[in-house]
Amino acid sequence: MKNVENQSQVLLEIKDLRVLFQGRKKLLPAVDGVNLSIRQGEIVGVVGESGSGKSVMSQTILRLREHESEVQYEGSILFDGQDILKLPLASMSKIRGNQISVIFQDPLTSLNPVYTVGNQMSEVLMLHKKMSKQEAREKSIELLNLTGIPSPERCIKQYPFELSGGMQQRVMIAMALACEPKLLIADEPTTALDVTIQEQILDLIVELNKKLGMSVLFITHDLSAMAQLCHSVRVMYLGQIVEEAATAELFACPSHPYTRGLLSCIPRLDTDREEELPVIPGVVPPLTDVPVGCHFCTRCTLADEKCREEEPPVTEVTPGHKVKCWKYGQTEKEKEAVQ
Amino acid sequence: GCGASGSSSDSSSGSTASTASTSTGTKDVLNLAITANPPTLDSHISDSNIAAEIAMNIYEPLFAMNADYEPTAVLADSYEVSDDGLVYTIKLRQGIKFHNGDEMKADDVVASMTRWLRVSSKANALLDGSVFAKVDDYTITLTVPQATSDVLQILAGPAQFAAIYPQSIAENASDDGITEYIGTGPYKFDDWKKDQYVQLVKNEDYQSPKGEPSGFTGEKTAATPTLKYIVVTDDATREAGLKTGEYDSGEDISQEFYAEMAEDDSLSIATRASGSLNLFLNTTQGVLKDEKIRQAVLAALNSKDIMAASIGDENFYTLDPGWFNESNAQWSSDAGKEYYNQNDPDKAKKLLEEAGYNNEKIVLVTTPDYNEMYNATLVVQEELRQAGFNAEVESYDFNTFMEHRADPAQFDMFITSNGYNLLPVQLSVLTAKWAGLDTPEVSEGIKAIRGAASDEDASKAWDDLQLYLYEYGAASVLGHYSDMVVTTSKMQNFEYFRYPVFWNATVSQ
Amino acid sequence: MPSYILKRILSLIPVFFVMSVVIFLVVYLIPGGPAASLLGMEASQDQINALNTELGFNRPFLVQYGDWVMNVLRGDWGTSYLLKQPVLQAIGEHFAPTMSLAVCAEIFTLIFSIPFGILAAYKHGTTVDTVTVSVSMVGVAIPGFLLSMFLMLLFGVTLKWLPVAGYAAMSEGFGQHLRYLLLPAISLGVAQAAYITRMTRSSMMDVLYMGYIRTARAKGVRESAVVFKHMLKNAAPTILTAIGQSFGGLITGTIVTETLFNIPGLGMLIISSINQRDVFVIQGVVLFVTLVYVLVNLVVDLTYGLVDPRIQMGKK
Amino acid sequence: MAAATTSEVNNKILKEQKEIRRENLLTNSRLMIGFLGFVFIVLCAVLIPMFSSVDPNEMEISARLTPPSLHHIFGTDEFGRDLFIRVLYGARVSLCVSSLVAVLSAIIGTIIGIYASFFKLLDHILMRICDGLIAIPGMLLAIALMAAFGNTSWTVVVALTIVYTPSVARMVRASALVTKEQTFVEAAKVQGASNVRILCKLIFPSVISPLIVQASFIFAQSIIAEASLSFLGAGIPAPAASWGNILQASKTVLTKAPWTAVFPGIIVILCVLCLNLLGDGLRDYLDPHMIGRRKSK
Amino acid sequence: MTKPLLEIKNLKKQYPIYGPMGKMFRPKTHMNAVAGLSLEIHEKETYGLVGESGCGKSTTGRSIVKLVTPDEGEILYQGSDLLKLSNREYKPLCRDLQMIFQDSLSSMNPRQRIGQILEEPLIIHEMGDADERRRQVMEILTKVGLSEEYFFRYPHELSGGQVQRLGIARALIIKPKLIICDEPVSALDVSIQAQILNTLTSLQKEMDLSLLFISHDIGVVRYISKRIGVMYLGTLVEEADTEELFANTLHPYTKALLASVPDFSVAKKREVVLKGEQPVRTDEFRGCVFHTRCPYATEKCKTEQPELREIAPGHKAACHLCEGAGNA
Ligand SMILES: Nc1ncnc2c1ncn2[C@@H]1O[C@H](COP(=O)(O)OP(=O)(O)OP(=O)(O)O)[C@@H](O)[C@H]1O
Ligand SMILES: Nc1ncnc2c1ncn2[C@@H]1O[C@H](COP(=O)(O)OP(=O)(O)OP(=O)(O)O)[C@@H](O)[C@H]1O
Ligand SMILES: [Mg+2]
Ligand SMILES: [Mg+2]
Ligand code: NI
Repeated sequence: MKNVENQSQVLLEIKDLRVLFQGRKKLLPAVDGVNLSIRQGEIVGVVGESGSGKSVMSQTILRLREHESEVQYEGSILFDGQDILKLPLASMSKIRGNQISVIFQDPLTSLNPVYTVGNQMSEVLMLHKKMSKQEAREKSIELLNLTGIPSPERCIKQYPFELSGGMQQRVMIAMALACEPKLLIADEPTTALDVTIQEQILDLIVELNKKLGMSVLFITHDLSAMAQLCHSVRVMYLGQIVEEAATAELFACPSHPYTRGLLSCIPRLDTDREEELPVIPGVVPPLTDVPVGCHFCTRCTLADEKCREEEPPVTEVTPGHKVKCWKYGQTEKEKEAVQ
Repeated sequence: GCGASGSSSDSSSGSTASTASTSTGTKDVLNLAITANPPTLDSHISDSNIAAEIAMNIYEPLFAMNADYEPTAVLADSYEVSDDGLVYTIKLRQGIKFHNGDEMKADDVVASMTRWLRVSSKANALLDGSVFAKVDDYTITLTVPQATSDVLQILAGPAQFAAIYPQSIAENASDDGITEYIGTGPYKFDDWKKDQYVQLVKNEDYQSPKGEPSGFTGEKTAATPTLKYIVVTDDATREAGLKTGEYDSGEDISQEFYAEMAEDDSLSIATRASGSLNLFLNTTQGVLKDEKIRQAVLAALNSKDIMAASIGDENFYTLDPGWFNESNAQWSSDAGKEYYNQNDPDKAKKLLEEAGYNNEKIVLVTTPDYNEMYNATLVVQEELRQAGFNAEVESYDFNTFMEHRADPAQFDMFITSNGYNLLPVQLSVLTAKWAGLDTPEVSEGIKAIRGAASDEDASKAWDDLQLYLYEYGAASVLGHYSDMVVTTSKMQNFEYFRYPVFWNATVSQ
Repeated sequence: MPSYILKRILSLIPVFFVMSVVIFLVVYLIPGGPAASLLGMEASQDQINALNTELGFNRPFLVQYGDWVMNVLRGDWGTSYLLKQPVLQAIGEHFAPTMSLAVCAEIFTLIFSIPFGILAAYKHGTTVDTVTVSVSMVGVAIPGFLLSMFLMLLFGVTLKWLPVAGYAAMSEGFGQHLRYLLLPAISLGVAQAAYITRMTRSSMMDVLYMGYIRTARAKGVRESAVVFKHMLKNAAPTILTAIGQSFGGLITGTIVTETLFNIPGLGMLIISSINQRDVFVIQGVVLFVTLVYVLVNLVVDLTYGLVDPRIQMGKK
Repeated sequence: MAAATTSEVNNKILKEQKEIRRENLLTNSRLMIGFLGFVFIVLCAVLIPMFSSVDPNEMEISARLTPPSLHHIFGTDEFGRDLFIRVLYGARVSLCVSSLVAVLSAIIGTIIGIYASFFKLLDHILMRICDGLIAIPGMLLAIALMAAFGNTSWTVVVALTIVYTPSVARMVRASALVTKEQTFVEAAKVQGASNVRILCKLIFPSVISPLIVQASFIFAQSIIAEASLSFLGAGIPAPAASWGNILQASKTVLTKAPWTAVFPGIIVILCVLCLNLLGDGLRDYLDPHMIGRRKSK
Repeated sequence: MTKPLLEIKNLKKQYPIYGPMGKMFRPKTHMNAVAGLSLEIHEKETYGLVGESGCGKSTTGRSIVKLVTPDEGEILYQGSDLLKLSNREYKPLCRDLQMIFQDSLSSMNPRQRIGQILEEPLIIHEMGDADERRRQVMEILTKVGLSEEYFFRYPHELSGGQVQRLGIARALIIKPKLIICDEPVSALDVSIQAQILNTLTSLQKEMDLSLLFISHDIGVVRYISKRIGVMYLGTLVEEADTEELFANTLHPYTKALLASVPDFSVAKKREVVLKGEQPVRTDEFRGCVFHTRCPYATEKCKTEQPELREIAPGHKAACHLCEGAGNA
């Protein structure tokens, strides 16, 4: 399952993307030189520190943030050969929702409080699938049913604030899946869901992926979900992708110190409850003073002068496993240091 | 409805085309803009000019004024006065029909006149104790308690005029006014849409008195089949409507616009000396109780400025100390002219000093509802200030103004514009309590005027009284003003006497 | 919901009671009874007093009030001194023109204000916004009578496109009716349009950046639908209030316009009855307008619940 | 972080806070233009009369209704008074009365509206009273108040405030009804914020933008309304100038002397425009989304 | 046993279900979001509440802080019934009871800067002067892993995890006695999550802090909670000390839940134990809440609702089958 045919077409290619917010004094590089490509039918996972730019990057693919804040882009995002960043905004609506759809991280704020769930779901169906109202309604019920919402008939008549957090999230998911997009951007889609429902959702995504060849950009903190779902994983830290590998490879031999730190922090069912959970020491530097060299240098136990001064190149450790670090070779020493 | 009033722009539309009678080349309907909804069409009870103007077309009195202000028979045929001057025997014209088809007889006249005597405040005041009686079907008598020279003038008075109604109406009418409008006049009442218009139609059976049309007398032809008096309260709207031809005539157009209107070829303007702007001082209470201070007030006034500011166009005002129309041969007088238009602030200051005036507040009450009164008050205030008075204007809506004006405790001065009266006794300044003036000199003076043996004596007596008013500083005329009525220039045979008279008027297409 | 409507309608009873006291008090306080106007300028104080006494205006407050209330409860709202007709009839006759005028003005208002308000909000900070705001400020700041006179002079006197003044009832044909209403409706509508434009703009601005707008865009909804469907409905409560208010305001706010354009509506009725102290008419009209207001606001309040389900007026 | 540095951090934050505030004010062009424009008008109204010898009430009847010239830059009115100086003097009355009315009705209306949105019983009572009050014509109220309390300039302020307050209340209530159902209000409740605090800190900011619009509307309306009420004796006695009575007086001579309306009209419009820019600016100042937007411009 | 800090007794909350005509008519039936829930939280204890999405966890939590008015039941905090308190009497308790919202972003005033948002509770409870307050704000910001740079940001300029941390910081800053944590760490990456969990536990030791910890992440709940309650369709189906629960799972739902807990290191398809749809608990609903999906359901389960009974010491379960087991 993880061996997506390498020869399949590249659907989305992000090249050297930088997304800069207008800060108070300077530009804030929320995304700082990201290269990422997603093939048709590939499920790409993104993990990373909170605030590392995952949501911004993914929303940039649909150019959603520029309606709200002052944003500057650099680089390019090629989707089906077109550079999205160069398209006129007006033509974005043909891509959005139809070819690329997105599940937002915060479901309540993302649902329109004055329309019923059914109304909001039908809207997208009627828009892109040219369905009649009745058809759209039926399809909505079907979709909600797939996400495991109890009594979807009632749900479509409810308003978002009448739903529980998990239900809201499932509505978002159903809405994003409605048009069977070529690319699904799922920004922490299962945070509010319990394991059983989560399972159901992940299955649903996999099924669509298999059936329609839908590509997925899956952003999550839930490493187990990631392990289960994704073909390959990108690890982001402070606006950059620091490691990239096939899922099994990444979990088996994480190369970047940050990745390793991350994997060690998970509370498992066998973690000793009396002991403190391991953490990566230090705090993420704010976007106002991003380190010059390796972005992780402020927290890295292995960091030396070079790390602080020079940005590390992306190195291919094994085929398909890339890491952006000066020290990836010193695996043994690092392991000691982290533990 | 009023919507059909033919403005020139829509004369082609169907609804207005029907209003034109193609045979004679004159309009079938005259649209006449009046300033307010008439309170009633019962001329007995209301002294409203608008009511009288409209009612004049429907009803007729026994006598009316001709253009020279002489009482002239209308429904009366002739009259005789007994030697002692107490009994008037009046013969009625025969064959006059009311609009309901009944013939007018002495019973109708007696009933109407008796009611008029009872309910009309003017008649009430001047003819108190008089009695009308029927002699035969076409003859009545009027018996007055004292012989006075002005009985016929009162009978012919244009405001609250003594209209003749059918007996049944006159006798059954409540004091609130009649509800059935039946008279003998050239027009019949047709429709009254409250707040919008009063519509009159030609009385086909009308029998006109003979003679050249003059004032309210002479031949009346009802030349235009329909008269529509449209209530247009706003000045600017009347002006605009006249310019567009929406209205054939408009009353009470601000004199300020004379020049502008005169330039417009489609309009013609009728003017008439119509009244005087008067200043009344509170002689009974407050600071102005002091005659010296009142004199100081008179000394400070510059009537030219006052009139210029309140009337606007200089063609429309004249300066004259008399309380009557200058052309009124009998009563116009310049007694007291040394007190008039003194424009002498220094003298005023000196008088004030003498009187020991201590900057007490002097209140001028006024109302913005009458622009000329309001403006004049402001100028007077400014002139008084220049002369060292502490003058303050209190401005109220009309009703409140009337309340303050009537209570000597609440004002020191006020200005009103008063239409010309015909007799000194009718002057409000002589009415006790009008502005608080109630001195023996005044009542003596009135007695002298009414009881005077000859017209000259009466004039003389009035001269003295007018002089007294100035000397006492009770009131002052500020100036005289004219009114204008603007009509389309296509209107013929229109007369602007006391009110605009339209019964002979036509407008050619 | 039905119980809420019922409650609101029941709450009319105390409202009317309170309003009747207030309005009666106000009318009682205003100096001068109807006599001064009935008798005219030359009347003496004695005459005025006598007539006022006769008409019952010198009786104690409570007696007068009781009398009036009893009559009103019996369905007799009194008789106008001025028009010599029952107050209810007078109101009935004057209501139609005002209503027509208000509806026309409201239509005019809405045609201009909502689109421009939305546009200004959507393009805030740009020239379009600045121009819209400035123009609407002119609309707000220009005194009604000046605007009316200007329109009258321009379209009536100079261009002769429309009649300068007057009123044609609906029975005289709809076209005619409209011709007469057009200018007054515009002059009445301009200030309201300006107001609603500004209101629309500001309430739209508040929802421009909501998360669900982002979602709508992400769904591929066209900008126009984003604006009209997703933003507008969220901004609607304030806009609806403004519209309700402007409509209510049109009912009473017609004094200047009706006088200038000579439309025999409620505005004219109320002004002449105040001027002439036609007390029963004043009281009747105010009470009537209160009723209209309460109803308009009831409708507005009910629509809140329809446009924004979070607002539940009926909820305890 | 070491304890020694806490005060340092504190100072840094304070400094930054000040900086941000200043920056936000200065980069806010609407706020600045509106503010400066308004101040300019106020200054003109205060200063020019102080240094001018022209008496606003001095009549020169022979020069009545003269068109604008160097001598009378706004022309003269129907009493030959200099319009320019009258407009300046009028600013004092009009700005005072209108601002007072706008501010008072905004304050009272906001209090009523916010409370009504929060407490169902109050809602029924207050809003019905408001419905009733709106129905009473302002001039009727003014005449009655004047009869009851005499003709001081407060009467006009009170009458107009009564007239305009209900509409503010309704508006505020509408906005507040939406806001109070939001989660962040719930969060504040959980934190133990008193109702008053919730009303002031959370609900109020969200009603500010309609409030500002309405206040400037009221401001403009009361300029004219003041004049009509003053004519009825409820306000500033003649001959004192106010923008309202200057405009009102221009009505009778409009076609003959249009300048009597044009100049004061322009000033009123400018003034209202400035206020609106000020209001818009204030709104933007309080809207976090706008701050980011503006900065880059 | 000590007296519990918070005791919920028989809590019920219904929401109306309307017929096809909408709200014009009376509700057709009701949805029982919380149906007779009872639980106890002791001082310094962390009570984990887990359960399927939509089972009424948030509703329970929100009832405690009076955001939801329950239809029935008692919520005793230190012996006094919160539901009977007037707003004024409740006010002083606010300092003790705080909540971390599930949807953090919408629980932040969008018009306030982060600094102000965090300062707000301090001002409300009149804690410290301006300097002191700012110091505390900075302190808590660092604790949740945000730097002072964020002091002047607005909530919408933060990432999802940052907002969530802000929510936690806001609840912690006034040092309450009990925090209702509704999915407090769901949007956090594992490192920050660990950091926050550590902070919470250390604070718990430092101050007398109790937590009602609502989460889906069994790993997290297990780590932090002393006792765990498992909720299903508005009622507790099982409640036990953490170790006991994991060692001795009784209720079939809990079993299913634990069975599906993933482990990333075993990147294989997990067994989905729980099949079938979650029903809606309307007024007409009868029997054991879980019977529609329970593989062991008997006739009795379909008609009779089992009570929550103590089966082993400190281990309660509501299941007809377990009763037998317990007795045996
Ligand atoms: N205002 C409301 N109106 C109607 N139903 C509501 C309302 N609030 C909550 N509900 C319903 O109550 C049930 C329980 O909701 P609650 O938010 O407590 O679930 P939860 O256990 O927190 O779920 P999640 O884990 O998904 O957040 C849900 O089915 C929801 O639809
Ligand atoms: N409008 C904005 N203005 C300034 N900075 C912003 C804005 N929006 C986001 N940021 C910053 O950009 C960075 C990346 O945010 P983003 O939402 O992409 O994080 P994320 O990776 O999704 O984190 P999380 O897992 O917590 O959701 C954050 O540090 C955030 O503070
Ligand atoms: Mg994110
Ligand atoms: Mg929840
Ligand atoms: Ni008509």
